[in-house]
Amino acid sequence: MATVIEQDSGLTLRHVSKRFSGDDAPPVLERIDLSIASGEFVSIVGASGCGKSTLLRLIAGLDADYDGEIDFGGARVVTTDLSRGIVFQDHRLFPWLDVEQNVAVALRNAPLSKAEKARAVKEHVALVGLQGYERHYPHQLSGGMAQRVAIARGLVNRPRLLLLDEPFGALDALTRARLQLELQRIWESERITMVLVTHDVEEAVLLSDRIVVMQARPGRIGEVIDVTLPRPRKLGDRGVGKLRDDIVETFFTDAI
Amino acid sequence: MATVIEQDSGLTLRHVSKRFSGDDAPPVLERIDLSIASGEFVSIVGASGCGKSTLLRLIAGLDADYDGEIDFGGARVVTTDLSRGIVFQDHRLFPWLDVEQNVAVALRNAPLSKAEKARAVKEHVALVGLQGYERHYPHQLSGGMAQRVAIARGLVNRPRLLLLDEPFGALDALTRARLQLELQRIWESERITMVLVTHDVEEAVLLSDRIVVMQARPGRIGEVIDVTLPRPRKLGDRGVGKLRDDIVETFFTDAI
Amino acid sequence: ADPALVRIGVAQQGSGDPPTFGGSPAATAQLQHRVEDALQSEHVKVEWIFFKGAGPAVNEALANKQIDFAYQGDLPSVLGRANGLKTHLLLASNVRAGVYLAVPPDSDIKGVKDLKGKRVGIFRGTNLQLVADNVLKENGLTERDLRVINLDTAAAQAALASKGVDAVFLDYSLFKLQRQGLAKIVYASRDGGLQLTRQAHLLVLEDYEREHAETVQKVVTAVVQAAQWSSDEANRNALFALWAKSGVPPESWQSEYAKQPLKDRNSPLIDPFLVARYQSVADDALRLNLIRQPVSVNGWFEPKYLDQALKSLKLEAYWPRFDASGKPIA
Amino acid sequence: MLLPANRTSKRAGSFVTHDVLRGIGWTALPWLLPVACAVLWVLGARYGWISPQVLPPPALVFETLGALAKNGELWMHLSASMTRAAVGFGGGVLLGVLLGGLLGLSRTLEAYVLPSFNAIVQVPVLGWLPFLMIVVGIGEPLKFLLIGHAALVPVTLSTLQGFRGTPRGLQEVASVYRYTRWQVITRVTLPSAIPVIGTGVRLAFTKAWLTLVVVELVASSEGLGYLIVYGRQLFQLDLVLAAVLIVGAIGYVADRLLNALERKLQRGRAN
Amino acid sequence: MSTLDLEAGSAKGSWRGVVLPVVAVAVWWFVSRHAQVGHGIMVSPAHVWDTAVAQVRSGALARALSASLARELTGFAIGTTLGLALGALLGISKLANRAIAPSFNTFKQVSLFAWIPLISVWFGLGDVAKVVFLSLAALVPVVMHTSDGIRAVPPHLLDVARAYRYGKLQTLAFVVLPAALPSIFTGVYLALIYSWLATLGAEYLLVAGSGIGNTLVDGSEQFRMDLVVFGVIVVGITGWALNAFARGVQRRWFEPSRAA
Ligand SMILES: Nc1ncnc2c1ncn2[C@@H]1O[C@H](COP(=O)(O)OP(=O)(O)OP(=O)(O)O)[C@@H](O)[C@H]1O
Ligand SMILES: Nc1ncnc2c1ncn2[C@@H]1O[C@H](COP(=O)(O)OP(=O)(O)OP(=O)(O)O)[C@@H](O)[C@H]1O
Ligand SMILES: O=C([O-])O
Ligand SMILES: [Mg+2]
Ligand SMILES: [Mg+2]
Repeated sequence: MATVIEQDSGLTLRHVSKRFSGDDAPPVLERIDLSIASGEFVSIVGASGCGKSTLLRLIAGLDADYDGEIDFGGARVVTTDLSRGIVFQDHRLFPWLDVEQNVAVALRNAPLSKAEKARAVKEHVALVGLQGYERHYPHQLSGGMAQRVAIARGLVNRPRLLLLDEPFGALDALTRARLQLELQRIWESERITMVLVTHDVEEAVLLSDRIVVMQARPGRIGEVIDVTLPRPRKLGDRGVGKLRDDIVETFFTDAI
Repeated sequence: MATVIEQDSGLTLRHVSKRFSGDDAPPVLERIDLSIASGEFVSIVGASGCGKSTLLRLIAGLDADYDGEIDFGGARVVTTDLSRGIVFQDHRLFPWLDVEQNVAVALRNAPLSKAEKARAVKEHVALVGLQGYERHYPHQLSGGMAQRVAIARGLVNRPRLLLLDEPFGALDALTRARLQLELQRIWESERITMVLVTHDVEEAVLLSDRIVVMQARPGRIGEVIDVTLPRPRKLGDRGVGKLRDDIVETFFTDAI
Repeated sequence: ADPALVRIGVAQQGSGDPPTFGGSPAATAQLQHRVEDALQSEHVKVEWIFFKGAGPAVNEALANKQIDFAYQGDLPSVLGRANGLKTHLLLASNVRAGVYLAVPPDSDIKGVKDLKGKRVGIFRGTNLQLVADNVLKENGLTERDLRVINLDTAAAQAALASKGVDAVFLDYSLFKLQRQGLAKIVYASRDGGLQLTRQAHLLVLEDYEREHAETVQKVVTAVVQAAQWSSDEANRNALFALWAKSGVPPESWQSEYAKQPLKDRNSPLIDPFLVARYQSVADDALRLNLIRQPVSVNGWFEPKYLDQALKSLKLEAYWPRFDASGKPIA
Repeated sequence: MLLPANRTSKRAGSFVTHDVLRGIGWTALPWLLPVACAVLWVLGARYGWISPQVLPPPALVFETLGALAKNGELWMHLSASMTRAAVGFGGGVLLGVLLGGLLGLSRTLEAYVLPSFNAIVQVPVLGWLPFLMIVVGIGEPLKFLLIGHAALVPVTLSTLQGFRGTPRGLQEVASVYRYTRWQVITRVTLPSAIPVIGTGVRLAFTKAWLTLVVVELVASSEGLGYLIVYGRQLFQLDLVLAAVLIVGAIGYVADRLLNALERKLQRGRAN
Repeated sequence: MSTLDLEAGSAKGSWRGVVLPVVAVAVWWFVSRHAQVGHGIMVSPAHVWDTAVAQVRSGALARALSASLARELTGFAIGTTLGLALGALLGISKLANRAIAPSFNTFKQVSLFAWIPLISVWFGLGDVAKVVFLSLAALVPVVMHTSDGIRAVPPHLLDVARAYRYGKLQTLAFVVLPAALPSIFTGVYLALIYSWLATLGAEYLLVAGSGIGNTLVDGSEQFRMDLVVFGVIVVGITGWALNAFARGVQRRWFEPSRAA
């Protein structure tokens, strides 16, 4: 099961457009068409404000006020679902819960026993390197630590589709590399479909099967790049660096 | 004046230690000694949670509860001062003010006429690429846009010392590169002393005179690296890439 | 209504715990447990319910049939009758009571005539109001010539003591203030004739009376006994001491009843004087727009229980009767 | 924003008639309850569920209302009450924000004052009356004072809460830009506390309005509260209800105004 | 967000709360001693003390106070419970809000006093009517603060609950409630104050019975300032004690952790 890519459990966006009410500006998203196969790893890159977070919110089912169609696993997306997880750009931890409790938030409705939940939480707190901080409240954490709690929360209930909105933005190179590796490991072993929004093109190249480059005003898909580099890939790899430079040069240097 | 480096207007930290009360963990900062000359550009890199933001808060004068001594411009830092600015890691915009008003926050007590203030605000909104969004409120902005407003706010009143806490964390490569360039330009023309916390070692190499590598638990200075590469530097430069790789390899690969 | 319970509403705040009152045969009956004793053999309990809102609140309770009997003043009962309450007046309880006009000790108001343009406290809707209005009328004034402020008993006293008003029309509670040197009583309406007095009575709901005539008789008889005890000059000091349990000191009762035979004040009789007073209250109320349609007292009084009680107690000739103008009937 | 509304996408079920019907239902919704109450009232009066002396029929109440309006009495009472409410409520809110703000800003002051404040506010209007009548007499100042006192309590407590709840992060921003204490209060603490204070102010208005009635009950010769009391004393509950309707209507309008004001003050916020 | 910290300073600073009352009593003593106001108005602390002793000795105070407190706590509990439910409903459901809120806003503006005739019709002349009366007094602040608190819950936290498929109850219990807690607590706290005030109001306005409100009324009807002052002080102290109780509850259950 884990190795067979089931087409009908993939994600499909057809003509998706979005406009904020009362806004006479151009639409935030315009006619987005995109198909993501089950188990695929897709990254989205694009200028600040081009609509990446908005798109993830639509896919997550957090905002139903759009035109077009979004299907996941053969069914229309109308609301949120435990099979679709999301790591928000801002961490969105509950200020009144400590680290462990914040991670456990994701498991409240999971079909697990209490002990299993506790173990899963413990594992994921460790996964993001926060052992010893289980009893800390959000205001006692550094920016990167809070982001890691959010990542742990996103991963802990193993959704079939995980949407990640710049999850590593606030992390130092070392922590970041470690978490990238963990993410890759989980993706490979569990074949979770992943959609990663990142501003780090190298990260996108390292992790993705395909990279979607979005353009701004209105937000739309500019290019979709297949990353055919063999896996496992590493940060130092020549191919990785080369593709990254190509993409940056083509899409991110107009103004300089 | 702008070109002469006045030693007495630099920043000096002597034996600075910090421990959060009620915490029996190791101190967050331990015996930090650091001198930054007036007009110097220093970057701080280090693992998530190692105490970078805490250190900036102390320098800014936001937290007087520490051991040791911090001097700036020949005087002891006891509280905040308009000559020391800071861009926070989380953007901290006022939710009830729009973009323009949020930038103007920094100028309320500046010795400028109303017209001058309005012009400065306008310029800086443009500087961070947010023309057209002047009337937007924070909840209507993307993550990167909010961060750019915070950068504009930090720059607009031209402090003599500017502390930047991962200001470009949420920005795409293009916007990021553009803002790095702008920052550099402002630094060069106005000789503002800058202390930049970043997790992007390449960024640190590109911009800094010196790079401070911090270590965690307790937070302390591991190494201070002089960056002697000639300016202007560019992202593609071989020297930049090389130094970056060296630093990453030396300090950020222990665990992988 | 629960046949094992008699509920008597009292149009006074009452005082103490449990609350008691003073100044009327009904009060004596309560303090001496006469009604309770009379009904004990039938295992009927008696509940005395005190209404801070005085007469008007009693009317609400009557309308809802939450009480069976009420001790109430003349005007509030007329208001109730005007608005369709079906009641019968059983006996008088505390009649020929006056109102007093009090002013701060250093005031130069010497009498009612000086009130023109002054701030004067009146407790509206109670039987004090009409008497005060009539007093004003006798002096060629109306409420409109003064600045009238609606003040209840407590507020009136405080306002007077603090000189917040220039004068108040009030009852016997003013005597205490006068003794404390906080007020000076400059006028007593009873000196101006019986048309300037207020009356009170015990009434019963028609429905209740129809169903429990025997109980009504027992209650009336008990109160008449209390009236007799209260009318006995030999009991004067004991009576005031008894009423003092309600918090009003004996000295005040002494002042209130000075120069007046107890028999005059505590008579339960439904005589021509009483009927005439009620009719004139009803007429005055209409004239002053306090009610919207004329009220007749015809058929309102139900003297048969009183007569029976007087007969069985052999008291038919105990109290003097008065004619409509207040003159004793020989 | 409220809880998950489970909205379906825009174009799902966009039958025009359906939408129009829904729109009408939505507009009519707020009237459902009052209309139901009115119907109950009419029926209750007709079938005598409650004695008409206690709950007079609606027709009579509106007749009384009309008569009051026609002979001008209504306007006299109205203006008397409005003046008292405005002065007392306005003063109470100002002082409440001031006091709550001071307590919110200074833990020391709080330690000295809050316990006494807590004890003092527990003494009801009716408890203060005997004293205050002696101290300030029974004129308008007494009414202003008591109404102001009623308004003061909720405003003080919610201002205190709002001030305490100001995000520290934002205060630090102000500190960096050397906001004076005054600037921090007016530019950061106050705006961030506005939603909480707003609730307090609306509650204060409710309390002030209630107190008005009690005060006018005890010592007055004009005002809507007096009208209620007078109606009750005359056992004319139609007069009481007429006055109650006006009190309710004014209160409602004022509450809406305060709400709109509050919304204007926190424009831009997400919810 | 932070909970409303009603605790006056730390333990070591709690003496400071006593300063004002002590000063007030001193001033009172001084004035009653030296001012030549009529002695009926300005009673001395000693006189009040004698009255207090008498009231305590005779057991009158205990009876009155326990009667009042029983009413207060019953009414407070009922009013708060209903208030929380109604406030939550108004805060959560747009439909309910639209249907009920305007009527509620009108209702709450009508003086409680005006409802007394109806309350006594429906609930009789006994303690029930009084309890209903003060439940209504407690209800209003709780409803307002609960619904407003809920409506002010940051939408981005609600997104998290939606993402993890929290049911309505779960969202309520685990997101909305904690986020709205400071506001709700203020409402409950105000309810405690108002139900205590209403207890006295009920004892004052409804039929007379046992209670500290009646002690006050007796005092003022009989113009006994010593009794009035004594009543006011008892009422104040009781209120203060209720407050301390609320603080205790807050510290125990609503305390931890949210400094930011
Ligand atoms: N208020 C506080 N109470 C207790 N501990 C705190 C508090 N604030 C920060 N800390 C701790 O101090 C340490 C350093 O935090 P700091 O925010 O300075 O890290 P940082 O280097 O900026 O990390 P990042 O790169 O993730 O932002 C962390 O371990 C954090 O848990
Ligand atoms: N609630 C809103 N009302 C109006 N406009 C909005 C709202 N939310 C987002 N926008 C606009 O939508 C656009 C896209 O926002 P979005 O957050 O999706 O950008 P993004 O691609 O995630 O950017 P970033 O990389 O900076 O996070 C922005 O121009 C923003 O101003
Ligand atoms: O209130 C009276 O019964 O007079
Ligand atoms: Mg985004
Ligand atoms: Mg940090």
